[in-house]
Formats: sequence, structure tokens, C-alpha cells
Amino acid sequence: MENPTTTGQVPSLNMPYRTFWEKTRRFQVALLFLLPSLILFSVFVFYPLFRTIYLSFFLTNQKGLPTVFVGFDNFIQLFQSADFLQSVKATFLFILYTVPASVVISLFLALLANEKLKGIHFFRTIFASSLGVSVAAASVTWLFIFNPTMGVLNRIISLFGIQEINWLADPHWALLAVSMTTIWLNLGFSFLIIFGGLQNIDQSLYESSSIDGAGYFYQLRRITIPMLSPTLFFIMTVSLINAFQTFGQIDLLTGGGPGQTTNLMVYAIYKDAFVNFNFGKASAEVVILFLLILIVTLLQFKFVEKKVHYQ
Amino acid sequence: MSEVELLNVSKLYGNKQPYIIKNLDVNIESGEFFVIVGPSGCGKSTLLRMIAGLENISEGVLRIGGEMANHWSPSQRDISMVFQNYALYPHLNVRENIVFGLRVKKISPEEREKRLLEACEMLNLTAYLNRKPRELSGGQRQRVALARAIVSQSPICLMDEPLSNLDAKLRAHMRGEIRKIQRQFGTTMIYVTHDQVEAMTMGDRMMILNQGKIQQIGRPIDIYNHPANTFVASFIGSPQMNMCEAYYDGNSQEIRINKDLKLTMTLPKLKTSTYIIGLRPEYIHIPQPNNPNQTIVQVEINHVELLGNDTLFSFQINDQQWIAKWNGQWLFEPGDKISIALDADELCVFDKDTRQLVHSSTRQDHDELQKGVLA
Amino acid sequence: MSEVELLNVSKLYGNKQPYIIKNLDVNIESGEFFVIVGPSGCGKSTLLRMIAGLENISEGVLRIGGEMANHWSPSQRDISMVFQNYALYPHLNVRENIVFGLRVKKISPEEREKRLLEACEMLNLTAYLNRKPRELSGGQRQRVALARAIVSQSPICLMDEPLSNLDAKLRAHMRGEIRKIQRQFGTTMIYVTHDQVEAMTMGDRMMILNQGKIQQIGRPIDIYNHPANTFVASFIGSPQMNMCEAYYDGNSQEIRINKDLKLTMTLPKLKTSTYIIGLRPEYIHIPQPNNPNQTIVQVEINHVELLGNDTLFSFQINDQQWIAKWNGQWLFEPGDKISIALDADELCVFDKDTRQLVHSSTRQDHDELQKGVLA
Amino acid sequence: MMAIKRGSLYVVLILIALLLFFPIIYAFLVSFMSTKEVLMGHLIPKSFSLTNYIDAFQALPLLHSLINSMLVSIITTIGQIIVCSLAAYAFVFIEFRGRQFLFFLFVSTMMIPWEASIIPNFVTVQKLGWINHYAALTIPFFATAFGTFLLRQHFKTIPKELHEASRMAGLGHLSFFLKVVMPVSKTSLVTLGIYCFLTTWNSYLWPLLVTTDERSRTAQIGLRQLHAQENVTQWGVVMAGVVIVAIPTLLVLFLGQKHLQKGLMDGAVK
Amino acid sequence: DDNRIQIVFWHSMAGPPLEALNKIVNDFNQSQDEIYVKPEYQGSYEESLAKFRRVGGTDNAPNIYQAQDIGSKYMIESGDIVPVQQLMDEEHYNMNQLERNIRNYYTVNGKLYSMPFNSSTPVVLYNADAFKKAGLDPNKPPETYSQFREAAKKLTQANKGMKGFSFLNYPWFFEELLAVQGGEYINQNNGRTGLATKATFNSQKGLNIFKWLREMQKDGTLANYGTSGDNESSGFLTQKVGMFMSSSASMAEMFKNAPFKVGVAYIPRPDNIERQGVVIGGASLWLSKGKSAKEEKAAFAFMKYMASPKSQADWHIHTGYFPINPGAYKEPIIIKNYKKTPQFKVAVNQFHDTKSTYATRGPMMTLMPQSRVIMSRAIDDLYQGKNLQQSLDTAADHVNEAIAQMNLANKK
Ligand SMILES: Nc1ncnc2c1ncn2[C@@H]1O[C@H](COP(=O)(O)OP(=O)(O)OP(=O)(O)O)[C@@H](O)[C@H]1O
Ligand SMILES: Nc1ncnc2c1ncn2[C@@H]1O[C@H](COP(=O)(O)OP(=O)(O)OP(=O)(O)O)[C@@H](O)[C@H]1O
Ligand SMILES: [Mg+2]
Ligand SMILES: [Mg+2]
Repeated sequence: MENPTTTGQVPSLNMPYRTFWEKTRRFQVALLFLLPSLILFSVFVFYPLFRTIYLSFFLTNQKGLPTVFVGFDNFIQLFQSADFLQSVKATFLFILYTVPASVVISLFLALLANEKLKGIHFFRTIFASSLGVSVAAASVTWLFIFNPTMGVLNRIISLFGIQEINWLADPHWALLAVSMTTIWLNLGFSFLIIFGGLQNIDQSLYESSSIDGAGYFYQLRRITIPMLSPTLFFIMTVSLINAFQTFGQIDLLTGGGPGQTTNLMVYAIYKDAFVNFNFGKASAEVVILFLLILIVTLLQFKFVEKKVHYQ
Repeated sequence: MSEVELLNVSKLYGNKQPYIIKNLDVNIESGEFFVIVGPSGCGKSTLLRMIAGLENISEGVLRIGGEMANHWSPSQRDISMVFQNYALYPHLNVRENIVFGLRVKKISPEEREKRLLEACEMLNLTAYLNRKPRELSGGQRQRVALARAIVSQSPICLMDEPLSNLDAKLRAHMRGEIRKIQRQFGTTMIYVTHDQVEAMTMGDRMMILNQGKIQQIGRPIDIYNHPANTFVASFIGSPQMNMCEAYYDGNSQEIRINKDLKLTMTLPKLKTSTYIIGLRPEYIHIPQPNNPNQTIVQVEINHVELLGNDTLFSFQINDQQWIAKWNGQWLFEPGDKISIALDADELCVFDKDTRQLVHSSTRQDHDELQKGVLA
Repeated sequence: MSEVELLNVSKLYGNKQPYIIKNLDVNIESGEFFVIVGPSGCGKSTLLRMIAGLENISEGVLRIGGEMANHWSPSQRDISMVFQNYALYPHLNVRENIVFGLRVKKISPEEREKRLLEACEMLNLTAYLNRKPRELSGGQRQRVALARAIVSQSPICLMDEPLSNLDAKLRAHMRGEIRKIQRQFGTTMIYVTHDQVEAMTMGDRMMILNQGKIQQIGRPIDIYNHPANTFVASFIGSPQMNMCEAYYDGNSQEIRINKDLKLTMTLPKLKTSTYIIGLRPEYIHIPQPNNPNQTIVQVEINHVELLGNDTLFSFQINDQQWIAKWNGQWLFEPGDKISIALDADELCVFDKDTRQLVHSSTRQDHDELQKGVLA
Repeated sequence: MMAIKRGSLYVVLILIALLLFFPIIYAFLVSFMSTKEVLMGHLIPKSFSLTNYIDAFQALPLLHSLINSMLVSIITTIGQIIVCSLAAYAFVFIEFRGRQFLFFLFVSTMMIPWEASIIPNFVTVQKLGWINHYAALTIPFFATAFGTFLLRQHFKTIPKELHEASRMAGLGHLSFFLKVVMPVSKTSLVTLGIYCFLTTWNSYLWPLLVTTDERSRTAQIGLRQLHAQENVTQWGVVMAGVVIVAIPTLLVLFLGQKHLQKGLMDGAVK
Repeated sequence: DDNRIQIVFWHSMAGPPLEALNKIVNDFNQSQDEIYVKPEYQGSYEESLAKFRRVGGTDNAPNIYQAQDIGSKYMIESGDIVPVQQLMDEEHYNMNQLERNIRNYYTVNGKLYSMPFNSSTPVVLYNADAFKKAGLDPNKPPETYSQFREAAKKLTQANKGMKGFSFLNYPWFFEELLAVQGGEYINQNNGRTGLATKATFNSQKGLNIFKWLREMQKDGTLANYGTSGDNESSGFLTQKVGMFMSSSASMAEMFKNAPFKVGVAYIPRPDNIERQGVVIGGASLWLSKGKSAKEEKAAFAFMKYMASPKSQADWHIHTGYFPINPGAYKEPIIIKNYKKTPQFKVAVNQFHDTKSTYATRGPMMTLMPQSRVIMSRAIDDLYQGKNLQQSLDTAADHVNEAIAQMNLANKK
């Protein structure tokens, strides 16, 4: 089947000259769409970030203005400070406790809520309800739940004959307790997002696989999870970043204690910036936190997003 | 045992909407190749989806292998299905898509691989095993869907226009292959198609649906020869059967199509009245000298289509466009006046009101000739 | 002016992958109905998508209306398109889907409504105007996609298997309508199809693609009669052309298919050698007494298909399955031995190595007869 | 079989719902308790008296701050949906050089803790003269990486044929965005809307900083004013405030959910 | 009213104190028609100070600013304020009508910088009923460490589920327990005669406190509520704790809510050390610099009003904060109230018994807030059983480092 009927001369491919303006048209259009975001980000995110990076090389006075340039001293001091390293450790532990659990539990909830049952709407609303409660209100409520003597939690475990636990004041438990609160707080939102993702999966895939005889868990593993992967990826990334930045719960529940076990990085930053008014140090902490999140997120994008299936 | 019985099955989507399927009653035998045809939107896919358990049955009973199956889950029914829109898993590559069901059924890896390769060979898919569906052409996707059903070797197989996006050559090939596989495994096949050739050649029986109601069930060739009503007559056969009203005079035994065109025919059972007559395009003949059965009439061609092996041309009879199909390539031009020959024996006659068949063409096979060519 | 020129166009997806389209060079004239056929996966959709501007052109030049259009945006090209998978807007109902493009073009509401109703009338969609796509059957969706292209009245229209999910009757109707509209508006139509009848009857010209390369371009009937190579020969015409190797002896002027089957034919230009011969199924004849041109041979039938108006049966010639197509219904059984007649004039001959046509059948039209029937 | 499965599903659902909803019920119950009852660790209030609610309303101009919160949340939500969907659109539907990089730059902004930028931003707002203006409460939150990311993930699931068909129909980017992408993504927009509304509603530190005046203050600040620093907290009143402030958000959640369900039904792509 | 001078007053009062404050402000606004005071809540002391640091000296600064005690040093040095002494001198305001011990706190180098407003001291609250049950005299609460330890033991033994004592992780209490012994928190006479350069709380006196707590911890009589004052209060009310250190400002709520009789005691001292008294806590009012003289005067007029016996009497009764003007004690409303709940008096007496030394005037240091963060960790260490001296030394080191760094940063 060689030698098709096309034997014509190669026409002179006179590509008309396209100006730079024309060549970058798509970029320009994109820029138009991105412009509002870019402007706002520049003013409210990038500018503060650069300011922060700048400040991290200085000592700041009590008004927060840079006075003495110290180069990387702030960073060096941080890395030599047991407190700071502890807060890094606490942060990672906290992430470990909260992120996988939130995602798994909300996935479970979403799957439950995806069942076609009468009155399921009601349950869906309940499952999402923690989204409607502010961090402050939730923390206060949990403070009472964790109350060592009257708290519901201890009452329940004492039913099982377990010794009362001093949830928030015991260094072994405090981080777990804060994590529990955080998971609860996250659930509403993660649930909502994952549920939305679930509902978006083309029904015919389930039809097809149910004809093949795939059971619930097989479908879950082989269809739901892969098809849900963009959503899961999103929620994982966001939860991760949010976990890195947890503040409100800590402030209200433990204040970073006991023994700094819950002194997460953002809380430390807050204290350094708002209470100690040590902007240089706080800025250095922010920069480190930023880099940490950046690295973790980059890894996420690099390794996890590969597994994500987009349409 | 994998027969499929539908007893008075009906379907509506939502309460206020009309019936999509109405009182459907049919018994598809185990190992039968059952073809469903009908105009677009008549409920074919819906019917398959009900049999597969993907759509609940609003009324009536579905029996599979003799057991009431209305509430069986799709997987309990042990069915394979080719979806009209393929329903491929976008996140799996071709290989994984095809063996998906086999994994579920815990078929051994060797067996899986064997069936996979066989099916891909048959469907020319071997080169695409590692592609994702979105990197495939329309026909390739359809073939993957087909492969998926083929490898499953389920006792019941539902196919919804499985070859619609394939080219004629591959389609001819696939027709044979599907039939072969179906015979080999004794599959009960329920097959929806829009293709006349598939409908005529593949099925043991064929069912014609219109607006959710059965028009006729039977062997394809019987339906072709004895269409139960004008709908079936015009739906089966391509180009469609030519029809027009005609007056039958029982006394003179004449069918009067118009004042110039009268055919003599004996229809003892019919009383004098106006009927609808039908004549298939291939029964409009080239006039042959000295053939007493033929009535010759002059018509003006208004449209010609050269199909290569056949030529279709149309002309006006009463207020109807009739189409004739002649073998070979005829270089007519619109406006040409030609003589054609009609044979009263080849007419179908339908009641004008009920549109039911009252008399069917008596000349279908070439018995005499056949003797001549048979060795 | 809406001609479409492709100059040496090539396409590859990603750098490491093979060419999907290779050096395609064709000039589609303004107002022409241009049909593209080819096996599944040969690059038809890709080609349309390149013309539409949905896929960038890897190499070569696309000209629309004489101007270089490689970098025009789809909307600049003023093209309408029917997508193979419909691409309906899920959130809009049928009506909104159809007039979507008209709104964009700021067509007046009255005009919009007029075109909408016309198109829906033509496509039997009027009852579904308020449905969302997911409430439609496969064929109905396809019709909506078609309606969308029709109402746009763009000077260039691309259709990718637009009738594949319609039944034969509706399809026949649509063929005529599409052709009519195309003539009416002088649309430049580029039409992908797998349907032989569409390919043969709709196009002014037809292009056969295989693996991204042009095999032949020409009037459909010319291609049918003079297929440029074995690929085209077997691809166009259904059932496909029968082929096998045969030895031509220039001295005895004999084509030897096997030791029992020899046809005498004069092929002055050919030298003695082995060729591939091709014979269309409809050129396998019922033996007629006293026809000197015919060579009669006995064959054993191994498969029969009754199409209603025609009968296909196959038999073995050398190591090939040949198919014959005879008019009417022949009640053969596999195993029957029958006599068939071949006519050397009707053979196509292809070079064995290049597979190019070296001699085409000389008997295509019924000139003599035609004279007889013409009034 | 089916009945058993269904029954056990309901049991699981109810148990989980109770578990998840408990803190909210608890907060609601506390809002009827006297401080004493709260501190005594009671679960159920002795009586459902409304004194705490009356106190909460008396102590603060809650009504006015609720209206402010409502306005600020609505404006922020609308602004954020517009700005973020525009950006997400560019990332999904326009192929331009540096897209990956720019997107990552966007996502990276999520990594900067808000607490860290709050002071510089306060200075900026101060310089812009936005103190005590809605602008300060809303505009900085119009662009969020989170919203952009969320919508980008959803836009990516829109079949590309829809884009193609629209381009053929002659739609420019803007009209494709408005007429196809937005309606098809209703569910995500509602999700983002709910989220944005709630976070705005619940934000405290920023509104506190950029407003000084009661006229422009939001409900969370009011709420905080129920919560004394050096005294024993009057939990009943605080919780009454929490409940009052949470009712609109729960309402938004509830209505949004309903809308979401509907959107999922008819927005379903394919 | 447009022609009234508007005085913006930033405060951090919330809850019941907010109501009381609003009432005073309203009364003031209605009492005359030249000045209009507009109170504006600015969040917690920390949040408020963070904001003031930014706006101090600009047009956005308020006329009157309420700063927490430990923020005083910053305020003095900020350059954004006018010492109230200046206006007092101009207007010949009789400073002596203000409580001396409170004044002392806000006086540096002989100059009163701010107008005291809400002041509180620590007290020990105890469950008098439980005392009885444990065979202790509810009218003679313990005074010294050993007495406390003893009492705690008895309470723990006699009352099921009750711990004798609780010490919240709130470093203010530590500062107070140090001051009561005459211990100074930082050098330079608690930072009052010069810039402090070193922490001195890790002295023997500091160690005394920790040792005492550690002993009780070992006895199993010390409850740990972490940093949650609310949990501690509820522990007390549900009789899980017999005694605890509390701010005088929350006494009233306790009296109201406890289902038992609540007693008030002086905060404990080591057995062998004489009681010096307590440091004043709370906050005071500052005048912004850069406002017109007219506004300054108006603002000061309001301050004077706030300091009047009548206002202070109202304030005291409704909030539990001490009257900064002793004249208030003669107001009938207070007299009546004290009759009903004589326990209030204990706190007042403890406060009045205070000897004015550098220790009891309280530490004056910009880094006080930070030092509290640091001390809080030391207290955590204590609860976790770490070496006491080491914990204190580490904390001191941290404070010293911070001081050094701050001094470096502020040199310019
Ligand atoms: N995104 C892609 N990446 C890689 N290969 C692709 C991609 N899309 C299509 N192809 C391949 O390009 C070839 C041509 O595809 P195209 O869709 O043009 O075929 P087609 O001629 O329209 O076939 P059909 O008749 O089956 O629709 C096919 O082999 C297909 O597998
Ligand atoms: N979800 C739905 N709600 C309402 N009507 C529906 C729904 N799905 C399908 N229909 C209607 O039911 C009828 C039958 O649809 P079905 O898909 O079975 O047709 P079909 O025979 O397969 O047609 P085609 O040959 O075009 O695929 C159609 O008229 C269609 O519009
Ligand atoms: Mg269908
Ligand atoms: Mg295609």
C-alpha cells in the first residue's frame, strides 16, 4: 500500500510572519483571566511574603521594624533551638494524626452518604455540619468534652473501666486530643468535597462493572478511588497545608502545652509575632514553614499527582 | 440454562412520563441469537438495561433461567454487556479495561491473558493494549467495549449497537466472529442493531420494536417476506418498501394504483376496497420481453444513486416517491423516462385502517432456478 | 470562498509516537461534498479535528478560503462540526443545545426559532426539545448533534459519522436531507463515514485513508470501478471484493486461478507473471446458457446469508473465502454444490508486489440494456 | 438480605450522625444552661430558658453585626467565586507557556500562613485607607489559591469535547466560561461558595484588626466580646451567642447542600 | 452630636466587664455635653497591643488605649503616649486619691504613666465545706506552704475524688508567688531602676515555689488543668479540687455558682519567709500622643471620671476588679455588697497589706509577655517531673537571651 496518489510537490511553506504579540496571544488571554488573582496575590500574599523573607534576616525592634541585619542568624538560632525543633516535630506528628484520618473518615462518610436510602439527605447535612461551626466555637465545645472530670469523653471511658485521662494536660494525650478536635472540624468540609467528587463519577462505569460482577469493595478499589483521585488529591493537599497552619484549636485548647507537645509551628509563629513581638524570629519561622510546606506539597504534586487520573 | 423471559414488562421514567416500554412479552431461548431493531428512541437500550438489571422494571416480570429475576443485582445475573456509549473506564488502559471483569471473577492470570490476546487479535486491538481510552479513536473504543464482553464468556450477552462505529470490512468480519463465538459458547445473545445486514444475517430471531411495543417477532427472513404491518414493512429492508394506496376490485381482480397502472391479481380472501400496497425496490424489474406476469409502466426518474454494485433510482407513483434497486451501475439522469416492470405476485397488501398485512408477496425464492445451479 | 486545502499535513501526538497523519495533500473545493472513509483508527477524526482547529497541525499547511489557517482559532474558521461522540452540553436542554451557537452568532430570535424548528422537524426531535441530553437515547443525542450543525449554516461543515446511531430508514432520510441542505447553502462538507451507501451516494468526491495516508481520491463510482490498490478495492464495496493470486500467461492469454479455473482474457499491457486478481461479489453470476464470455465453475457453499433482497454465499477459491452476492433469496445450505459463472471482463488485476491496480474491470454499466429501458 | 443491609446501614448512619453531631447538640444544650450548670458538667440543661439568649442580645449589637457578617460573607463569596473561577479557567482551558509554574505559584500562596502576613497586610490596608471599610474585609479574600485549586480540579473533569464544541460554535473564552463552564460546574461553585461563606463568616482576627468601629464589625467579634479574658466565662451566654451566630451558617450549609444535590443531578457531565 | 469632642477609647473588655464599662461610658457621655467617648473593643490584650504597635502615633490611634499591665513597659518606651502625670500636673489632679499600691505599679522613675483602671490580684479560693469534712477550720485557711500542703493532703483524703490543690499553668501566679516572698523577677530592681538585663526568678525564692508544688505533686494532691482556667473553675465547682489560685476578678462568679461555701485566702508563702504582698494585675489607660490639646484634655476628663469613687464602686461590684480609688469603699453599694459576701474583703485586705517594695511593684520589662510564654514551659516541665532548678534556669536563660537580643535590636 505504498505510493499513495499524493505526488504533488511540497508547497513552499510560506509561514506568514507572526509577531511576538500574536505568538503570545494565549498567554495574554490567560493573563487577563489571571489578572484579578495576580493583583490581589501580589498585594496581599507576595508582598507580605517578600517582606517576611526580608525581615527574617533582621532583628526587629518592639515596633516590628527591622534594625540590625543578622544574615542567617535567625535561622541558625532556630535550628539550634530545641523549642523550635520540638514545634517542627509536633507539627509533623500532628499532620500524621490528622491528615490521613480526616481523609479516610470523610471518604467513609461520603461513601455511606452516597447510598440511595430514604432520608439520606438528612444524614448528608449532618455529616457536613461541622463545616458550619467556627473553630472557636468548636474548640470551646471540645474543651468541655475533654474536661478531665466532667467531660463526656472521660465519662464514657470510665464506663469501660479505663482510668480518667487528662486529655489536654497530659503530654501523651494533648496532641491526640487536639488532633481529634481537628479531625472533627475537618470532616464536614472533606466530606462535602469528597461526596461531590463521588457524585460526579459517571454512573455507567458502575453499571458496567456491576454487570461484570464486581462487588462493592472491588468497585471501590478499582473505580471509585481512581476516579476520585483528583478530589482525593485535592483534599489531601489542602488538608496537609491546613494542618501545617493549624492555629485556633491550639490557642483555645492547650496554648501549645503541655511541655510544648502541641506547640505547632504556626502557633509558635503567632506567639513570636503577636506576643513576643519578635518579628525577625517569627519571619524566619515563617520562611522555614513555607519551605517545609513547599517541599511537602511539591512532593505531593510530583509523586501523588502522577497517580491522579484526570478525565 | 440461560433463557430470558419478559412477561408483560413495562417501563416508565418517573410517574408523569409516558411508557417507554409497554407490556412487552417475549421469551428468548437459551443459546438463541436474538436481534432487536427499532427506530431511534423506541426503547431498545432501555430494554437491555432492564434485562441487565441497571434499570428497574416498572411493571411485569423478568425471568432468567426460569427464575424470577426482577430484583436480582446485575452481577447475580451473570450477563455481559456492550454499552451503546462504551462505558470504558477512563483511568484504565485497554488491557485493564478488557480484563476488568475477569479479575472480578477471579479467572486465573493465564486464562485471562489467553482470552485477552484472542479477543484483541480478533479485534485488531493488540497494538493499543497500553493506551488509555481517551487516546483511542471512536471505533477503537467500541472494539474495546466489544472485547470486554467477548472475554467474559457469560452465558447471556447483551450488545447495544456494538459495531456502529466500525468500517464495513471490519464489521463484516466481526459479524462472523460474534456469531461464531456465540455458537461456540452457546451464549444467549440479545443484540440491538440499526444495521439491516446485521439484523438479517446474525439473528435466529428478530424483534421489531416501535414506541416500546412489539411489532413483530420471527425469523428475519420471514419478517422480511411477511412483514406484519406497514411499520415493519417499511422498517425492514433497505431501501425501504415502496408503498401507496391502491384500490382492489374483487370482480375484475385488479389492483388499481392509478388510472394508468393496474395490476391483475387474484386475492380470493379480500373484498373490494382501498388497501395499502407495498413493493420492495428490488421487485421493480427491468422489463423483459415476453413475460406475461409483468406489467410495464413508464416512469420519470427524479433521483439516481449509484451504489457501485446496485443502482437506486426514484420516481413518483401517485403522491409517493418509489425507489427501485437495479443491479449494476445504471447511468440514468434525473428526468430520464424509463420503462419498468412490476409483478403483481410480488406485492404485499395491507389493510388501510389497521395497517396489518393481509397478503404477502408470493415470490421470494428462486426455486426453479436454484435447481438449475445446484450441482 | 470556503475551500479547504491541506498541503503536506502531518500529525503526531507527542514526539515519540508514530505519525497519525502523514504528508496529507488534498484540496477540497468550495461547495464540495467530500467524503472521507477509512478503517477505524486511520486518522479520520484527527484530520477533521485539525481542520476544525481543535488539534494543532504538526507539519504542513492548512489553507481555508485560500488563506493560511494553521493558527486560526476554531471560531475564526467559521466551521460547524458534528462530533463523533456528540459533545452535547449536559446542562442545556435540546433546544438550548441546538441554538447555542446561534446565540453566540447573534442570530435574531425569530430566525433562530425558525431554523430550530426546521431542523427538529427534519430530525424528529420536536418532541424532545425540553429534555436534557442524559434523558435521550443514543440516536436522539446524535440527532441533536446533527441539528446543531445544521442550524449553524456555516460555510464549512465537518461531520464525523453523524448517522452511525440511526436506523436505516431515518438514515436514508437524513442522507437526502443533508445532501439537500449542503446544496442549498453551498456548504463545503467534509464527511466521515463507515457506511458504504453514504460513502457512495453522498459525496462529490471521496478520499480513502489508511494509516494516515491517502490511498485514493476521486468520484465514488470511479473509485468503486477503478480502485487504486488492493486496499481500496477491498475497502470499498460490501461485501468486499474477492481476491486471490493468479497467474497470467501472456502467451495463452489465460488467467490461471487454479488448475481447474482458468479465464481467458486479453491484457496486452501485462507481462506473464503472478498477479492478484479481484472480483466483486456481484460479478459472480448465475450461469446463463449460451453465454460465451462466461466461465462456469462448480463450488461448494460453506456459508449462506439471506439479506432479504440479496443472498450472500461464500465458497473457497484457492486459500481464500470468496463471497458471491445474488439477487433475491436463495435457500442454499452449507455443503451444497452449485455452479457459478465468472466473466473475465469483470476482473480487476493488481500487481502482486506494489498491490497497485494494473487493469480494471471493463464491464460496469449496462449501456446496451439501458437503451432498452429508456423511453 | 436487602432489608438487613438497609437496616444495618441505617443503624450505622444514625450512630455516626449522633457522634458527629454531638458537639453541636452539646453547644446547643449549653446555650440554655446557667454558668453554674455548665461548670458542673451537666449534659442536659435543667430548663430551656432563653435568658442566655436575651443576655447575649442585650450585651451586644448582635443583630447589626450579623447583618455586617452577612454582607461581608456574601460579597466575599461572590468575589471569590468570580476571581477564582477566572483563574482556574485559565489554568485548565488555556494552554499557555508557564502554566504549570504559575499554577504552582498560586498553590504556593496557600502555604504562607495567614497569621504571618496579617501584620503587613494590616499596614497595607491602613495605607489604602480601608480601615473600617467593607473593602478591607472582603477584597483581600477574593483571590485564594484554595478556591482556584478547588475549581481547577473540577474544571479538569469537564470533557474536553465541550470546549471544542464551543470553540466551533464561535464562543470566545469569556462566553465559554460563562455559558458552559460555570453552569456545568455549579456543584463546585456551590461548594466553594459554602466554604467561602463559612470561613468568612467565622473569621475573627482580620476583621478585628481592620475595623475599629462597631458599625463595620462582624458577628465573630461580637461573639468574642462575650468571652471575658480575666473572668470566669459565662458559658451559657457565650454558647447562646455561638448558636445565634451559627444558625445562619448552618442554614447556608443546609440550603447549599440542597442546591448541591440538585446541581449534581442536572450538572452531571455525560 | 457633631460639636462634641469625640474620644476614641480602645479596650479589651469582654463579657460582664464590658457591660459594666459600657455603663460607665454611657453615664459619662450623658453627664455632660462636650465630650463623647466612643468605646471600641479591640480583642484580647495581645491582639489589641499588636494593633496599637502599628497605629500608635498615627491618625488611626485612639485617644485612650487600654494596655495590660505587662505591656506597660512597651507603652512607656513607645514614644506614642503622653504620661498621665503630665495632665495630672497641669490640672493639679490629686494623685493620692488613687490606691497607692496600684499607682506604684504604673509609676516609673517617679512618673505615673497611665491611669490605672481595672486591677486584680491573685487569691486562693477554697471549698469551705470540704474543709469542714477534712477537719480543717474553714475560717482559718492555710497560709504557708507547709500548711497548704497539709491541708491539701487532708482534703484529698477526706473528699472522694477531690485533689487538694490546683495550680494553673498561668505564669502570672508564679510571678505573684515570687513577689509574696519579696523575690524579684528580673534584675535592676525588677526593672524599675534601669533596663533589666537578667532574669532573677530562678533564685532560691523561685525554686521554693517549684519545690512546694513538686511536693504536692508527689503527695498526689495537686491537680493539673493545664492552661485551661475554665476547666479548673469547673473542677473546683464540681468539687474535684479543694483549693486553687484564682484572679480576684472571678471571685464573684464563684460565689454565685458554687453549690458550697467558698472561702478566700491569701496566697501562700514559704514557712520561713515573711509575706510581702501581691503585685497588681490587670490593665491601665494610656493617653495617645499627637492628639490636639483639646482632645487630650477631654480624654483625661474621661479618665478622671473613670477613676472617681462612684465609677470605681460600680466597676468593682460588677466585675470583681478592685477599686483603684479607695474612696469607692465608702460607696454604699460596696458596703452593702461586702455585707453579703464578706469574702471579698479578704482579697482587699491582702492587697492593702502589701508592702511596697520593688518586688511587689512588679517587674517592668518590655519582654514580660514573652517571659510568660517561657515560664509557661517551665511550669509544664514542673508537671512533667523535670529537674526544678534546671527548668527555672533554662527559662531564665531564655529570658536573658531574649533580653540580649532585644537590647541589640533596639539599640538603633
Ligand atoms: N490523544 C491521543 N494520543 C495518542 N494517540 C491517539 C490520540 N487520539 C487518537 N490517537 C490515535 O490516533 C489514531 C487516529 O485516531 P482517529 O480518532 O483520528 O481515528 P478515526 O479514523 O476517527 O477512527 P474511528 O473510525 O475509529 O473513529 C488512532 O490510532 C488513535 O488510537
Ligand atoms: N432518563 C430518562 N428520562 C426520561 N426519558 C428517557 C430517559 N432515558 C431515555 N429516555 C427516553 O426513553 C426512550 C427510549 O430510550 P432508549 O435509549 O431505550 O432508546 P433506543 O431504542 O436505545 O434508541 P437509540 O437507537 O437511539 O439508542 C427515548 O425516547 C428516550 O428519550
Ligand atoms: Mg439506544
Ligand atoms: Mg473517529
